[in-house]
Amino acid sequence: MVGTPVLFIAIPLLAAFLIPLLGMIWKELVRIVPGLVLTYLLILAVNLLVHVLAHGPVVEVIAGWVPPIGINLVFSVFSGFLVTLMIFLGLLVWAYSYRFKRNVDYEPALKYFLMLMMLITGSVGIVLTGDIFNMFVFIEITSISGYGLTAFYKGRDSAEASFKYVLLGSVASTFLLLAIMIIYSQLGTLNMADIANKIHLMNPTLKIVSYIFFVTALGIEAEIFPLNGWAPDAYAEAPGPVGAAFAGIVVKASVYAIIRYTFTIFDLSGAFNFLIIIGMITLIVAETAAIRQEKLKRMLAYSSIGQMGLVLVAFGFGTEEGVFAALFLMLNHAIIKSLLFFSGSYLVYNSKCKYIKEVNGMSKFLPVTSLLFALGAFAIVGLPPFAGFWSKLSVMTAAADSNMILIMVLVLMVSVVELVYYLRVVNRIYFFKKETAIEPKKPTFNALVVMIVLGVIILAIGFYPDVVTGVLHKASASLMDKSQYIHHVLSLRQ
Amino acid sequence: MEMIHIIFLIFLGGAVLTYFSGKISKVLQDIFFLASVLVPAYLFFAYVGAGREATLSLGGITLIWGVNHFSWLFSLIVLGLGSMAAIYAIGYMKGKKRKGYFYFNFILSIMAMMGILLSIDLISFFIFWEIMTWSSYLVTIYNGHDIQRIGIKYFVFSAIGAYAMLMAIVIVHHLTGSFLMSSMINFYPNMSLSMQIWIPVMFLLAFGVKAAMMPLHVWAPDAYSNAPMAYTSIFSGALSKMGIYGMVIVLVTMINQIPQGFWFREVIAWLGGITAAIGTLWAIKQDDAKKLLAYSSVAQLGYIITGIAIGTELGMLAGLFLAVMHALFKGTLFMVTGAIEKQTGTTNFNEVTGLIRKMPWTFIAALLSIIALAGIPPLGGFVGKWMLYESLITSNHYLLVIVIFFSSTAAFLYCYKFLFGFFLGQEEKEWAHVKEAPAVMVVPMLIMAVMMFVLGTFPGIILKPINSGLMDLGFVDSFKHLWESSVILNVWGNHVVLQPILYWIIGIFVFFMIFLTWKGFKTTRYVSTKDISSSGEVPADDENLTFSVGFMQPFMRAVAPAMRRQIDKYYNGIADGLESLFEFIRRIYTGNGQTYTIYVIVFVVIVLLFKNILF
Amino acid sequence: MKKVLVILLLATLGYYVAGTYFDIGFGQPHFIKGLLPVKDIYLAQTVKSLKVSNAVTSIVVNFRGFDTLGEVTVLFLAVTALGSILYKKMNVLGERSVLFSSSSIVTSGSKLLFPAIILLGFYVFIHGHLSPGGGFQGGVIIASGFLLMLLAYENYSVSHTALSVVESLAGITFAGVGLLGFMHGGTFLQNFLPTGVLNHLFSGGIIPIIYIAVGFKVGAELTGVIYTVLHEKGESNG
Amino acid sequence: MDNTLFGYLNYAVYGTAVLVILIGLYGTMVKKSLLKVVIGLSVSDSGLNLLIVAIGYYKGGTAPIFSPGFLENFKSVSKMVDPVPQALVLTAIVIGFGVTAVALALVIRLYRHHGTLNIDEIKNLKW
Repeated sequence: MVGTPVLFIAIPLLAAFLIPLLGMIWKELVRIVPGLVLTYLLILAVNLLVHVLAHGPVVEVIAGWVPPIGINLVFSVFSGFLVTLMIFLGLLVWAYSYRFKRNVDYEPALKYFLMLMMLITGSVGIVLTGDIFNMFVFIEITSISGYGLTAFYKGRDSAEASFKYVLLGSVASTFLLLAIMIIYSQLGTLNMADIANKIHLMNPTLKIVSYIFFVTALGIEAEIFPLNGWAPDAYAEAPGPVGAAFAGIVVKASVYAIIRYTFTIFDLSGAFNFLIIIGMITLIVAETAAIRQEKLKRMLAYSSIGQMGLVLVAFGFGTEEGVFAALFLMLNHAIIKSLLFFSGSYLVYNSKCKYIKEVNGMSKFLPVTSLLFALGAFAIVGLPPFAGFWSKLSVMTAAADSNMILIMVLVLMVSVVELVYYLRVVNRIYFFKKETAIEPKKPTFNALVVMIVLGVIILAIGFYPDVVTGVLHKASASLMDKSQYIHHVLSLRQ
Repeated sequence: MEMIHIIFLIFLGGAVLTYFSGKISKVLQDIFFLASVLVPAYLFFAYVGAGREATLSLGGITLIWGVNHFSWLFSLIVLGLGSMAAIYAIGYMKGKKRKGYFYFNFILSIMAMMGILLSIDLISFFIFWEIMTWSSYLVTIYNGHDIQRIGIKYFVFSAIGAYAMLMAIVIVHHLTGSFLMSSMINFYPNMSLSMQIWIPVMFLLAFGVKAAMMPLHVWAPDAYSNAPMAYTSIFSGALSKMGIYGMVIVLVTMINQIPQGFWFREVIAWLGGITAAIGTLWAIKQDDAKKLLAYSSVAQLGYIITGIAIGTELGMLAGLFLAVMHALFKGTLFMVTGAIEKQTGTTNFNEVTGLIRKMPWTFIAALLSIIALAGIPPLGGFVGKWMLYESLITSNHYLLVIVIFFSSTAAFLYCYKFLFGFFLGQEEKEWAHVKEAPAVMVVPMLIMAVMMFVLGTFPGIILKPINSGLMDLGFVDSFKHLWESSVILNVWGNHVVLQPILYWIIGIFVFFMIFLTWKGFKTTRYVSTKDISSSGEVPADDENLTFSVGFMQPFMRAVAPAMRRQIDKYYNGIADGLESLFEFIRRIYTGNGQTYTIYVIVFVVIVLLFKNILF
Repeated sequence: MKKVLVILLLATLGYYVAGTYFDIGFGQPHFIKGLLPVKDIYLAQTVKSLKVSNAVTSIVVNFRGFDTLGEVTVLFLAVTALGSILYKKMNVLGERSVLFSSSSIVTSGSKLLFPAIILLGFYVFIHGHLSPGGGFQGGVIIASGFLLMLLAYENYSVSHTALSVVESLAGITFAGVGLLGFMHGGTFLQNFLPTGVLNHLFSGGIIPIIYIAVGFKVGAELTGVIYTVLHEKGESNG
Repeated sequence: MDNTLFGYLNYAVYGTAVLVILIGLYGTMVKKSLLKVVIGLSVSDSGLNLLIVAIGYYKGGTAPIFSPGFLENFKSVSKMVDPVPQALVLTAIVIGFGVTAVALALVIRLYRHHGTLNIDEIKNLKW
């Protein structure tokens, strides 16, 4: 027995409802239990992933009703890989934020860890679910946790950031529901595989309109360019680990959703080029906006947005190579950007405004953190022999094989921009004199361990990419094989 | 596991060990550092031969390393100069901060250069190319001076070049389905014309940046002068040769194969010539030895580029021979500068003078390398330059000859400035305490100086490997005695030597010089700089009357119009323009949530309006 | 200017959205012919296997019960987020700002109505599987009863601990019943109780249990929301 | 589409729902007061819910409840309105409530912090 996908949702929910009660027994439990849950889920995810790699996707039905009647969860190699990645990152975020701020009261701590756990659960749900309305519910779970976490700190402008997020999030859910209802009114089903099976019967205009609404709604969460106004603010104002969770978990889930719609559910041929266009615009605008930022976390946020644009571009090639490259990018981005957020948070820990110039000369006070930040910066701009290089190489190879010369030129030009602003920050950390009187804060032990683990992973992937490429190849093959997905879901019998 | 694997492992492990052993003991760190450069060098020359290939499979791509005669030639430069610079660095870095950081990047640079030379496939070529870039970048910003400008400029140029190369590599992979260099070369004649032109251009962009070719050279003076001198000697001496290495490969295996190649070669040769002229002019203007040598490096690389781009056998021979010589003499000169910096704390000609009696061995090394640089027989530089002129004239590039000749003559001016500014001239009291640099720094310089002399007299030592290297590349098909095409060389038994007649001329000249010096010594009187009066005015104490102040004013005035337009300024203009554009883009995010909502609606409406085109 | 732009944009958007839905058609079968919409299966199975008379309830709690679990979580998270956003360090709850106190008619009338409202709420969610209504509706009614009391009595207080215990227990019941089904029948939220007879109170298997839990949970959560917001002291620049 | 009264109703119901959504969006995008913005969100939610429920409606349909009299009359099943949109709208309402509650809490925080409800003055985070 390797466990089933539904436990990824049920266990955290049960724990979420239990935690307030447990907190009444011993206050420390509210911090510990989410970690235990995430550890359990990680073990489960790895087990399942190994099982799925050997035996093909696991489809789980809920409430005993087979698809398309009931809701189902699909743990294929593709979704399983993402789930494992997300839970792993979630565990790291939890470990990092354990005692991130020492003086946080019991109540906020309870709420913080609850919302963090639900943020992860919601994202996992988005990836696992096989039902478009269920996905909407999980998106809302993720969003509301996101709103709460963004506004977690008092005294800053976090409420403002969170309000923008709420505003755009509501618009997103409006469009999402409009799109879902168009699909439902035509096909009479909400199951993804069933829809994918029948989508060719739909009136093309309705199909296109609903696809547009889907992309708009999910694009708001996935930070596509004109829709991502909330993202820099939310990243910058949320607690440091939450920024990492946004970049590494939430956005991944939303991108997954867009990809699932584009690759599996809809059969629009123009959708791939559309992804390339919006991804390219996102990449260019975000990376160029990042270079002029004055605040560290805002810069990281824009960089993260840009990377997601690149992921969309890579998916937009529509080839298996492109998917592989995109997945590799997602993996690297999740790991590296988390490291950058983690170490960056400590570099500007006690500063009020988190200006980039406040990292000047921090290497003397926080040598390990600075080194890891530099490692992350080198890795994310794709310098060999760090992890980012291999994903960049695979993106380029995929682009060349799709004959997208212009895309390659643009992506590489943007990479130069990215290089410049990351190097500027690293130079500041190492070679500038400290200007402000802000006291640097030493990272806590668990935070240090988390950062070092991430650094080691970056080096490991960089020096030996084969540790992940095997899984990634299988995952991309599993995404490309649409009929297999439909078959696996719909062949279940009562 | 092949020897090449072991070599790379020693480099890598050595770099890490060196870095961390600094926490335990400084001496241990030095030992580790030396070992991790010298041991692989020994292993390479002792055990690695042509034909053996080492492979490593990473991420579904097979990386293949092996050595041929051509890369062996450049390995000689890298490892030879690298070992010398490593020994020198022990002395140079003594007592400096961030020692581990410097050593780490030094070793990685050597490793990366070796990796580039040994790469048979394009991916490992690119990987090592990038490692070389960032490790040299990290050393460039070592002293933290103006790094946001100098360091970033270097990295941006390198990155643009490297990304162009990456594009070429993946396009080649798309066309041939393989990352092997040989399959690219074999497929090249079958490509479409535009690809036949674009792929070499993209490669040359990368190589041109590293070789400081004309419009791409602006990073070089700053980066060369900013890095610690122990590193600059390999930076300018060996690292820039990686650009030359790549250029030769591209020129020989690709551009020579197509009829349009002629124009390619002309353009590159001219760019090389212009680089040489510009570099020389700017070098004369400098008051800082580091800057002077940096510009001089740019100029010398210009000669080399011209030589290899001419395309005749003699030109190629001249270019490669000059490349080896440049590594020797420019490496030595940077070491000399480093020694002076170490002992006096400055490298400004206007401050340091009269060190000849304080640092005699350094002076001898400087003298020999200056002679080599200026191309005066019997040192190696002469042979190279002679062959270059000869090849240019025989291939009817008369205008180019004039340019090269002009810059090489003008180069005497800065050579003189370097020699006179530091070593000759009056002794200042300020430098009375200066001592000779430690032996660990002097010995490498002297070894290299002797090498220059040996190579000048027996150029065959290098010419023969060049010949077989070019044969491996397919530039010459059988063992031709390339040197026979030059009138300056003579075959003497098994050796290739300089024409003996030259030695007679030199001998008479040297005798005459010694005679004059001897005569001069008798009447020499040592006075301070201030011991002069001009038009009855006695100079004040704070007046700087060092020889090199205002050096060559009339000449500089004459060439001023040519130097007014700095390419640097154009690049800065582009960068500033881009930054303001980016600032404008940033303003899209107005900070008002309602505006963002409007963006969403605008997005939806636009997509809806164009839905028939998009889908 | 901005307004005109927005109106133009919205008009275009409206044109497309309305056009799309006009294409779908109102009040007539709009499913593509030849497909079996899931609603037919739902309607058939509601009676056949679940013995639940309210089809909406059977969909909400059983067929799409997973959505409802998520929905309950959303509510739970909203309360959590609310508490986190409005959390203040020193005094957890501020003084209520009261403009004028209620008259005795209001207070005694509210007291009179309160049990009735609560009772109605209970009725609505207990009979969720038989008649229109259900856990959410019942919960809201209960919360409105508490709202009435809070409005009438300026110092009426609800135990925060009690609310959170109810909330948690109800949530645990929902998830726990789901997991019991998982242990019992192999799938999450699977019915493992006898379904009984259609239109009887004790029918529908686990559906009433879940709906009662949802009712308690929604009631507690909404009351919590009201209570937190009411006690938010209006100090500016805090 | 037939030209009966019902044909016009077709336009009327969907049209109203879409109009309500648009009015809500207009409020969100143009009104300066934060409260009005939140109200706008709420209004557009309502319009959306109306739209969803309207999709499930069939001409002359009955509530999807099998009350005792209905039991054997299986013909009536086909007369029932679609229960799925109703179930979905229940979820949508609850989620809308949650979002509105969070939004209002944020408005309270913002008012506490800035002392104003004007959205143009709350622009500390930009560029």
